[in-house]
Amino acid sequence: MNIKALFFARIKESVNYSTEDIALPIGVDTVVALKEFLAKRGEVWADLFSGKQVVRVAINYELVDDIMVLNEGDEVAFFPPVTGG
Amino acid sequence: MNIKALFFARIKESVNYSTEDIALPIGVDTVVALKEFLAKRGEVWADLFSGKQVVRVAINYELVDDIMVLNEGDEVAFFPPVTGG
Amino acid sequence: MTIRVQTEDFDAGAELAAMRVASASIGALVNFIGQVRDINDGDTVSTLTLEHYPGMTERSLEAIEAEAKARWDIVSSLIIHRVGTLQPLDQIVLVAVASAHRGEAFEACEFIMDYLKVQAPFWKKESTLVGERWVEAKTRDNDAQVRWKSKNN
Amino acid sequence: MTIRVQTEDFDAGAELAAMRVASASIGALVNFIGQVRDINDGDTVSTLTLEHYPGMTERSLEAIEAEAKARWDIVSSLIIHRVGTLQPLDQIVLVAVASAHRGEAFEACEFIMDYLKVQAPFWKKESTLVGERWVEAKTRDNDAQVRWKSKNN
Repeated sequence: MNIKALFFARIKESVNYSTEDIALPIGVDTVVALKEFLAKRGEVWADLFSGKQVVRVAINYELVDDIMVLNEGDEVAFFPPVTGG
Repeated sequence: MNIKALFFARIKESVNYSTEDIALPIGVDTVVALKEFLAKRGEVWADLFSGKQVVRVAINYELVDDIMVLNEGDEVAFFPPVTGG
Repeated sequence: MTIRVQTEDFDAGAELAAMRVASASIGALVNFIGQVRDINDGDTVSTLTLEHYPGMTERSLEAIEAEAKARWDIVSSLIIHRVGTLQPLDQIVLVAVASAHRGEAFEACEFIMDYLKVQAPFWKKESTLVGERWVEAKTRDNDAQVRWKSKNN
Repeated sequence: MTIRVQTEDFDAGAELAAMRVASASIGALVNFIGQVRDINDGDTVSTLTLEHYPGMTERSLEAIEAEAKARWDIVSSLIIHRVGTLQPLDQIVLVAVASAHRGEAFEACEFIMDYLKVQAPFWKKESTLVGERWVEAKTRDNDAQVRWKSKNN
């Protein structure tokens, strides 16, 4: 399954880019599985995605919980808690 | 005891004037006694001050209850519930 | 803490801008602007005339502002209330509260409006197609004020 | 129901006046103006930079406005939020709600702000004398949103 990942704010600075097209292995089909997959990429990624930090996720512009299922072509955004207003 | 009475809004229109210096008989020394005193002036006054209508009272610019005691020279204002804002 | 009771209109934008830029400790400016509606209780309103009790009005508004300042951590507040004869779409009142954070400004601004509605000596008379009439006080305005008595801050 | 996300400043007075005179059924206009403070968490702030998620930001604000309109009887609403680099005393956000009576306008305006604070994808980075830093989300903003879930209207 192919998704488009977006990173914002502190997370964008940590991973050092804002957009990435990712081909997911079979079995990585939920937000929680995707976070586990990303956490294996190295220290920076493990810090972000292994549960130590609060990382919010939006799929196709909608905030979602970690149990949400992914679909082909989804735009999946990762960002810290928002601070507008 | 001498007081200055002021009337506002609907009450001013009913009694047909806005200000009156009143010399109160001995014994008329509270708001409730003053209302009873005024209610005896005739039908218009009885309608206003015998309890059928809500009449708010301020003494020297402060909203007061009917049990408030009057003092020489007080400015006593009578008005309907306020409707500003 | 500013209070003005006046017949003239006011420039809400200019008032708010002046209040806001007066201090960079202000993060939040909440305000209420009231205007004359064209229909009240089902009848078309042509004019609305506001009477007040000069001398008491200012003291009453000052007391309400002082109470708001005692209850909440606010930087500044402003109350402008018009009197005289107004028409639909005319501004009646501006109540503005500035504070560091929004929670205090929202609460204090609504508190001032709720108390103004039941304590400040203003009376409205409206002219409609069915004649002139005094506007009746609303039960909901009393309810709105009473709820603050049970609130802790 | 208007939403604008922009780098340019806005004229709050002109926006509010246009919204107010659009209908004589409006009796109440409540609004919140947020500005950049010069001190945050004890440090002097020289600039504040707002990043957002284009595409999601507008949808998020539209959903919040729609929810406010479903909950309260309001005539119109407006959200203007700036992005980019701002300085102390710069305006950040304007949220305005117009309704016949003040209760609805106060509640809906605060509701929109409380939801915007925790749902709309904006992030603030401030530049201070001790360097650049991302502004941390506040627990009190979550608390402010959560209380609406138990409120009945």
